Amino acid sequence: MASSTAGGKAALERVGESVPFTRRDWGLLLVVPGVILFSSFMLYPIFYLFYISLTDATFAGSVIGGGAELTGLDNYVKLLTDSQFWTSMSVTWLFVAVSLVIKVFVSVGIALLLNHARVAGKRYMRAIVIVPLGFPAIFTITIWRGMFSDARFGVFNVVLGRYNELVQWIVSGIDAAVFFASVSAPQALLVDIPIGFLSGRWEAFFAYVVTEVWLAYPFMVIIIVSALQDVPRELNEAAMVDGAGYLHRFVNVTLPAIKRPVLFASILTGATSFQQFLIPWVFNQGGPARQNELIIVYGYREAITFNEFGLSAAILIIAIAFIGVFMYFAVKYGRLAEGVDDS
Amino acid sequence: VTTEEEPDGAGQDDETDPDGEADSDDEAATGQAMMWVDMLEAEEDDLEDYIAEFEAETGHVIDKEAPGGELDEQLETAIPAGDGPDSWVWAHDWVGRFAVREEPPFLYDATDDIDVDLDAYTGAARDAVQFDGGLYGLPFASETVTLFYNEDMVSEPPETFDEMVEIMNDYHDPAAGEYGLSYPATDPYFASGFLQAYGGDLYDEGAHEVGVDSDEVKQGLEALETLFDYIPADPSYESQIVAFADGLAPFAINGPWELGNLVEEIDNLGVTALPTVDGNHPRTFSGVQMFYFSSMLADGDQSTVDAITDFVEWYTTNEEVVSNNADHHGYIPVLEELVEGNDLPANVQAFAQQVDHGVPMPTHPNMDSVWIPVEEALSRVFDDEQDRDAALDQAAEEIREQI
Amino acid sequence: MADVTLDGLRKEFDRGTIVAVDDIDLEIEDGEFVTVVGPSGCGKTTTLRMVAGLEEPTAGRVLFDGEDVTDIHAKDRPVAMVFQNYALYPHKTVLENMEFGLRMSTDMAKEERHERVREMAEMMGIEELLEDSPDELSGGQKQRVALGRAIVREPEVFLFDEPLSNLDAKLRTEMRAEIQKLQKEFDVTAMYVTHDQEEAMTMGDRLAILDGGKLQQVGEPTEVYENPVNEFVAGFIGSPSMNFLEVTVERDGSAVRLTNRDVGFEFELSQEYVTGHELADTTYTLGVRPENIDISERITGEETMTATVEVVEPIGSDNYVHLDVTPDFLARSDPSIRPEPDDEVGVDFREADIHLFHPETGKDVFLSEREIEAATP
Amino acid sequence: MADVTLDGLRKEFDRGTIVAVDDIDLEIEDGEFVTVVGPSGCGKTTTLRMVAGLEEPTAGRVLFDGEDVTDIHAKDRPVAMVFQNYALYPHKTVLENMEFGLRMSTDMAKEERHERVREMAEMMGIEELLEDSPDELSGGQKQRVALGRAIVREPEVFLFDEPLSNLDAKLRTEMRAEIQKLQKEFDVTAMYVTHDQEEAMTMGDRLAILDGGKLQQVGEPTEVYENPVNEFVAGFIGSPSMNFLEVTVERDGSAVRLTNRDVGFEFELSQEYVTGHELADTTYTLGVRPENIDISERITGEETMTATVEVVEPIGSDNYVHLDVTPDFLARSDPSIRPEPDDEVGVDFREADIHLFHPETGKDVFLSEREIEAATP
Amino acid sequence: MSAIRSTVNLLYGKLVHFAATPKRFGVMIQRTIYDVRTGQRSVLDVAKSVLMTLVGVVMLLVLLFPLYWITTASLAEGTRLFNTAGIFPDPATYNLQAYHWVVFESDFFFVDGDWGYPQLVIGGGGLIPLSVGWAGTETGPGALFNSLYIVSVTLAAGFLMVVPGAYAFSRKSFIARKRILYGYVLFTQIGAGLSIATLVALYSLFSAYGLTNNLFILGLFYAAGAIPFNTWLLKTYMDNIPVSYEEAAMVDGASFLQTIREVIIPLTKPGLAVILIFIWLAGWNEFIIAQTLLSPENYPLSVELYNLATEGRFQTPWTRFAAFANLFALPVAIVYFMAQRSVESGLSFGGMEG
Ligand SMILES: Nc1ncnc2c1ncn2[C@@H]1O[C@H](COP(=O)(O)OP(=O)(O)OP(=O)(O)O)[C@@H](O)[C@H]1O
Ligand SMILES: Nc1ncnc2c1ncn2[C@@H]1O[C@H](COP(=O)(O)OP(=O)(O)OP(=O)(O)O)[C@@H](O)[C@H]1O
Ligand SMILES: [Mg+2]
Ligand SMILES: [Mg+2]
Repeated sequence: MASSTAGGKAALERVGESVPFTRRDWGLLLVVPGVILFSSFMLYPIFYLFYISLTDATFAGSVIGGGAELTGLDNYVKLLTDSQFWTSMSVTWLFVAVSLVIKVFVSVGIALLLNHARVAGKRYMRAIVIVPLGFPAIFTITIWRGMFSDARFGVFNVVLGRYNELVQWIVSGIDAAVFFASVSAPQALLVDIPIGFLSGRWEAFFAYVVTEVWLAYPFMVIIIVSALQDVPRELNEAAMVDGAGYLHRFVNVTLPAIKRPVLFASILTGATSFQQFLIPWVFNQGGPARQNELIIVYGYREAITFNEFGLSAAILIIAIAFIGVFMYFAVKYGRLAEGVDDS
Repeated sequence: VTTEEEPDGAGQDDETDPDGEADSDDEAATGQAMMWVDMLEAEEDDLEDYIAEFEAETGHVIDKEAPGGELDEQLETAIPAGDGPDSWVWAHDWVGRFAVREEPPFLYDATDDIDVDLDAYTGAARDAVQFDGGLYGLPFASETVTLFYNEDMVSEPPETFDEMVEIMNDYHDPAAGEYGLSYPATDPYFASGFLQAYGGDLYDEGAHEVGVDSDEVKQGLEALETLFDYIPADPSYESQIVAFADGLAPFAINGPWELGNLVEEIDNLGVTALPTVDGNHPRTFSGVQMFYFSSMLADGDQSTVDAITDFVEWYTTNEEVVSNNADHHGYIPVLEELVEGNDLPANVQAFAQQVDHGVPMPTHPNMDSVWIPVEEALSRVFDDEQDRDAALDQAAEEIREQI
Repeated sequence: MADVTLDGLRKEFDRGTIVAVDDIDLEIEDGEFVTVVGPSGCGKTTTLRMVAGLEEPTAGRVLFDGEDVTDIHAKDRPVAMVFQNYALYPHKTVLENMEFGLRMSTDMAKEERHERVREMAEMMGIEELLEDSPDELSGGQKQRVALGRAIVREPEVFLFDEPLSNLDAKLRTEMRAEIQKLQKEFDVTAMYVTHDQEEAMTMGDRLAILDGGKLQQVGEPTEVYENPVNEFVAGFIGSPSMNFLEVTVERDGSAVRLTNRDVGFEFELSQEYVTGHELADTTYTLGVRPENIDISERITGEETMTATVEVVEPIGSDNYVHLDVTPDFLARSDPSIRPEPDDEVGVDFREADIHLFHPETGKDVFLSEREIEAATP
Repeated sequence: MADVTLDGLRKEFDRGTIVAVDDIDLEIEDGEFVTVVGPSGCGKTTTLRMVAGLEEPTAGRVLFDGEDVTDIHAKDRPVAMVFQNYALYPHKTVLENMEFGLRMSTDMAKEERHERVREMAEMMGIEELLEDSPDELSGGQKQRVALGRAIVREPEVFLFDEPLSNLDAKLRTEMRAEIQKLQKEFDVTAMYVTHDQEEAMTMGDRLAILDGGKLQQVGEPTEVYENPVNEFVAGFIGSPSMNFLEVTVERDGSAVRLTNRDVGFEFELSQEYVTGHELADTTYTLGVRPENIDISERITGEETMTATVEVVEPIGSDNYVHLDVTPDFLARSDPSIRPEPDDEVGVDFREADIHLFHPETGKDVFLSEREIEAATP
Repeated sequence: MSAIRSTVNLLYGKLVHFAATPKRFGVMIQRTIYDVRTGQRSVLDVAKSVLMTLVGVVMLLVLLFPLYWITTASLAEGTRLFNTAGIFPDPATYNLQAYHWVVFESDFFFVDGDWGYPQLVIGGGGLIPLSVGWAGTETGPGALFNSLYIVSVTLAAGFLMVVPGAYAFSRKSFIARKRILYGYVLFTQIGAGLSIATLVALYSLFSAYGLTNNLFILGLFYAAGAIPFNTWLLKTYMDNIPVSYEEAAMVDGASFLQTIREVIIPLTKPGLAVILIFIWLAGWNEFIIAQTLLSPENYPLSVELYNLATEGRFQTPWTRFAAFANLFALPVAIVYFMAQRSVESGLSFGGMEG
């Protein structure tokens, strides 16, 4: 018995030596099912998409029906010479950058407030402030479209109207008080309503950004709040004893301590912004005049509206590549994969 | 989501049973067909009742489903995959676009399967359901935009453009929140009547020519510009309809789908044809609601083809159905007999008149490239960013580039 | 350089349910090094934080050079503080850490600041570390940087909150000497908190012993060691701890004997002692330090008592002999005396080395009232 | 109850670039208490983990009672381990923590397990804590629970990895005695890792000193203290540390003198010593322990050398006198000897107390080869 | 059963705690007044706190305005969303018709709101000759059940893949570990937009393998998309749990599986709570793919919601849409509500600061 097990073991070891998989590697077995599932539902379609991008597929039917022919890199060449592609790329990056900057400021502000010693009921506020996370994006985005409605009776236009009234009221108050001079509301202070939020290029862009910020802030706030709670109190006190006032303490102690989590959240939400589809699509389908077509919308529209499936696939492959590159650098320089190296 | 009732009540995972083997040995083969719709709730409810009536009469089975979302996108993926419906309901503007599809085809030419005489339908409707000699469906209603007015404010509906302007002048006072007109005037579909009033065509289907920059259209835009001054300062649909619905404007230009809502909000609602411009009737685009025949029928059983064609023929030619639809949903009949007959409800009558003056929306695929440039041109003119000639020239150029 | 006065300082937490610091009066002279010592939770940190301005006193005042600073914000007090876990800014280099205080509290030019930091770093032997970030440093180096950071600002008052407790024994001894040397060199007033009585003993000019938020005794280390005013101080100061034994006063004519029959203890006090102090006929706690206990391996019958050896711990320079008199009764003997466990040995000590603590007040009855007064402010 | 043998145990990390443990041979007898001591990173924890089965040796074997257990999984070895941070399961109560091992490794009924745990808890004085969760406990209580958890399983080998390093000084002393008592009571073989030499000295039957993964010396505490085989051990064991001084061998006829002109040091070896050992004409490191240095406040001219006092640290029972001979040159003197800083004092010591370490090997030349052999297995 | 009971208890406790908020608020005010009276706090000090708290409240109001607005709208079925009278509907018109519509007319619970009652059916096909049928309804269960089915599959598959994977990444070293993990990190964010990007490709693949209109496969698909991010998140969390707990268990004689059950899982709870929510949301909220792959009788809630949004020709039926969405978000809100503490601590990346 003993000898046979020993023999079996030796044989096993011999087999073991021939494959690069040793007893220590059994952890791989725990990972493999996930990798397989992920690959078959995520990676495989990407490869397939890449294949489509090399064909002349025109509409969905030619993809599904198999009527497309390989055309090499034609689609990519076509794409790179299409001005709409460049418009789309630049507006996408602009959208990512602008919304990210605002997101960071807003979220840090909220998080600071919700972590401030003087705010009573912080825990409740923290629970409430992230409520938007619980609603489906299609719902909240549709609401925002309603809020940004071009309609003069849309929420923002009404609010701006109230603002105008307020300005005029104040000015007339001043006018009444300063009776020897006649004062009228300076035009610079008044807003020209209604603003067509969804029909002007920059107005629409602004609306996208606001909505994107609103969608992303809960996640950022949770992460920043957690980070703030981890800032050692002693560091703040050390700075206090060192003679630093609130602002200096914020810059020198708080900010550096939350830098990594903020960076982390920024990378994640930045990558999501890059793939934002619903906001432009629901708001005005990337309009007006395709000026705000974020990259995924562009790809989607090429496929669905213009029946350029091959081209659409090429766009999306490029978008995926961009995200990949973005994540790669983010991971590398943001040290996101820090945990990767230690075991 | 509506499914045919299931004996076991599970309601899942049972698909159309296209051949209906069990039934085939009964008498004259009854078939089963699937139809997709995207309608308002009330419309859908009525349709369901009619289907039940039809099923009871014939023994055919019609599965009606509402896939939701954008119907054309659903079709784009479902038909090539072989999961598409046998028929669907939509306006006629997709006929051209789908008829040109090959490999796989999207539509089914039912010329040989249809028993009704096409002359039973109005000329416009007849044209709408055919493309390049193929018959791709049957029409059951048409729609277009026309003039609504508030009888409390307007005693006599205007016949001419000038009369209308006169009345609007009485009411238009934006500072007090009152306006002359509710009109999503930069939407080409809504604006088409005035733009084409002088005989110009945005897109000439016969000659395959873009007419956006023709002199006639430019002239039409001049009239439209007059109306721009009387509508709330932003031309979006919601802004516009609210002004009329809240009783703050004497006129609205809109379609029959608003009839139901507006009747509830305006006590004395009147509807009439659009007033003449320089003696010309505005030529609004009209849409023809139709049942499409899907390419699914080509591979399917003859019984399925029979089921769907029988139903569509029955539905589109049944006077009771058609006049009921006209009463309840403002559907403008396209059945020659009824249109002639003059016993339509007054409101529908007005729409029918306007359809008469109008032109069917072009169904050619090129039309897809026309809408957005024109809308943007109108917006630029509305915002005083560009004068009308330049705007239309630019739009025409953009369209030609895309085509 | 300032003298620091704590005047009736008191701190309550949670609406008075916790009294962390209870009316402390303490005067620290200019340039003096005072260590504050006491068991965990006795209020040391709280006291220090009130001096730094990080905690607002519930009552009482803090004065620097006679000036009331109680209402002055931490950032405006001329103090520097070294924290238990160093509290180095993790994202700043050593140089930046050290110049931060200067940058905040002075308007020195950058070069000047760097100059100062560099000088200080040289003095502390950390000049090669200036460009490193704190997490590249070892514990001792971190400690040095924290010290340097505090000193470079030339504060008038220097506060330490258990700065060495995270270091290992060797480093601790080293850093202790360094801190003392620096303090003397800069001649700055220092307040040093620790729970380690050995540290407190070796470092301070004076020792302040806290317990339960109350100041127990203030004095020079040897003074406190030799004349603890009460049982708490006696037990707390000194390592290994003082041995305690319940004794009863028995009078036999003019002779007064302290006895504990349970362990066979009997000790006759000399006349001199008896007349010098007032003894009630009650139970006292007798205290005697391990090093004052003589152990004889041969029993002569002359000794105060005999006891059985439990364990002998050799620590090289001495042996700790655990005796079964009370739990933890310990004698410290010469390494040459090495009884085996279970041996019976003789136990002796001199009258001058014993302390007698009152059962209720805990005060040492052998100290005069005057002596106690002087030692407990 | 088992004896434990480490046979040529070796552990490499990162493909051999780090040799954490370097061919260690060690035999621990049944019921023996061996402490493993050494500076941080010397491989103590790694050694212990190999004994526990948590780490696979690169080479060598671990034997329990002569039986090779190297390939046996940790869960099947009859060992219990107390971790540095206690590793109490935070989501389980104290009772559940303590019964966990029993539940896993035996098929005792629930009542029986609880019975056992309750008995153990009573013994350790933690019976009231059984329903508490670990984060409600103080450090000492946690330590007790961790101990209890380990003992209740009645393991044959008991492993401790710096179990006391998170406790404060007082508690540490207390827990030390407790661990020793328990170990004796259960008569279980124990291996105790610490970097604190005092802990190692007082606790173990024997001491194993590690440095750089290599075993330096194994022996009884006093033996190691008195006869360290090399400079490392000499410097590491004993607190305060041994003083070291570079000396040169000077021969003057048959007289041999050790000198260091820089500090005015001159010491003549007796003939006996000179003949007993072989001395090369080179530089040696002379070592002498602080307590073996005699300080005389009056200088007579007879002394080995004179030195200036830097600081005097009174620790109550003794005074530490820092001298300016080398940095950290320390003498431990009677409390009665209290020179002032900057005083010039005489420094003396006995020939028997000095150690001479070879400049290259670091070995004590006064020990015979045989003695060294015996001490370093 | 006990799991259900403890969940209910937890929920109950939370509700009680929540209900007692006004009382705690009162106590806080009383204490403040006491403190001011006894001079422990100055009026200025209190004023500062009140001011800061007010700033917080105002901020919340601004941030949550859209939800508030739409909720008021959902209470005013029968009026237009935009009207000339103002932003909010006239409170006089408030009614619950929209909710009534969702419950009793829409497909939310039952197709066409036709409620019935559950019934155990003995016999029938399948592996187990027992199935839950539905009686008294002509139409059958609605979108909620489809959603729950999808989410169950997603959660089950997700946990089955994510938890062991994260554990292996955190604790084991094996070949290709670094590469796979790196790949996962790269792919954490590609999921969301990717599904839209690959929509048609997906459809054609699914239809080629006959996997369209299959709720189970769809659930798996969502799980697949959630794997990289959640594995990585959980791994980060596990990294901060000292290994010594497992080692202690091992030395205590626990086998691998026992260690997992007794030590790892309980210690990882907050992390598990976080991925529970994320994986849940992955399956619960997605609608684009669901709509493409499923046929109408299998639509989950998210698709129904989307269809509602696009139902009108020129306008959204806002009131019903809002009512539907509010009910739709309710389960997520409940889950989150119960797990809030865990989620907050589970998302604090111990290794992230500095
Ligand atoms: N912010 C606080 N809130 C409530 N109680 C506190 C607070 N800070 C300290 N305490 C309590 O005050 C008492 C004294 O605490 P302090 O930190 O001053 O003790 P310490 O002597 O520094 O102890 P240690 O040696 O453990 O650091 C303790 O009972 C502590 O629990
Ligand atoms: N898993 C590992 N991978 C790589 N190197 C390791 C690992 N574990 C330990 N080492 C290295 O092996 C050496 C010995 O480590 P070990 O933990 O045994 O030291 P130690 O004596 O216990 O130190 P300490 O007193 O700090 O606990 C160190 O240099 C350490 O860096
Ligand atoms: Mg403290
Ligand atoms: Mg270690």
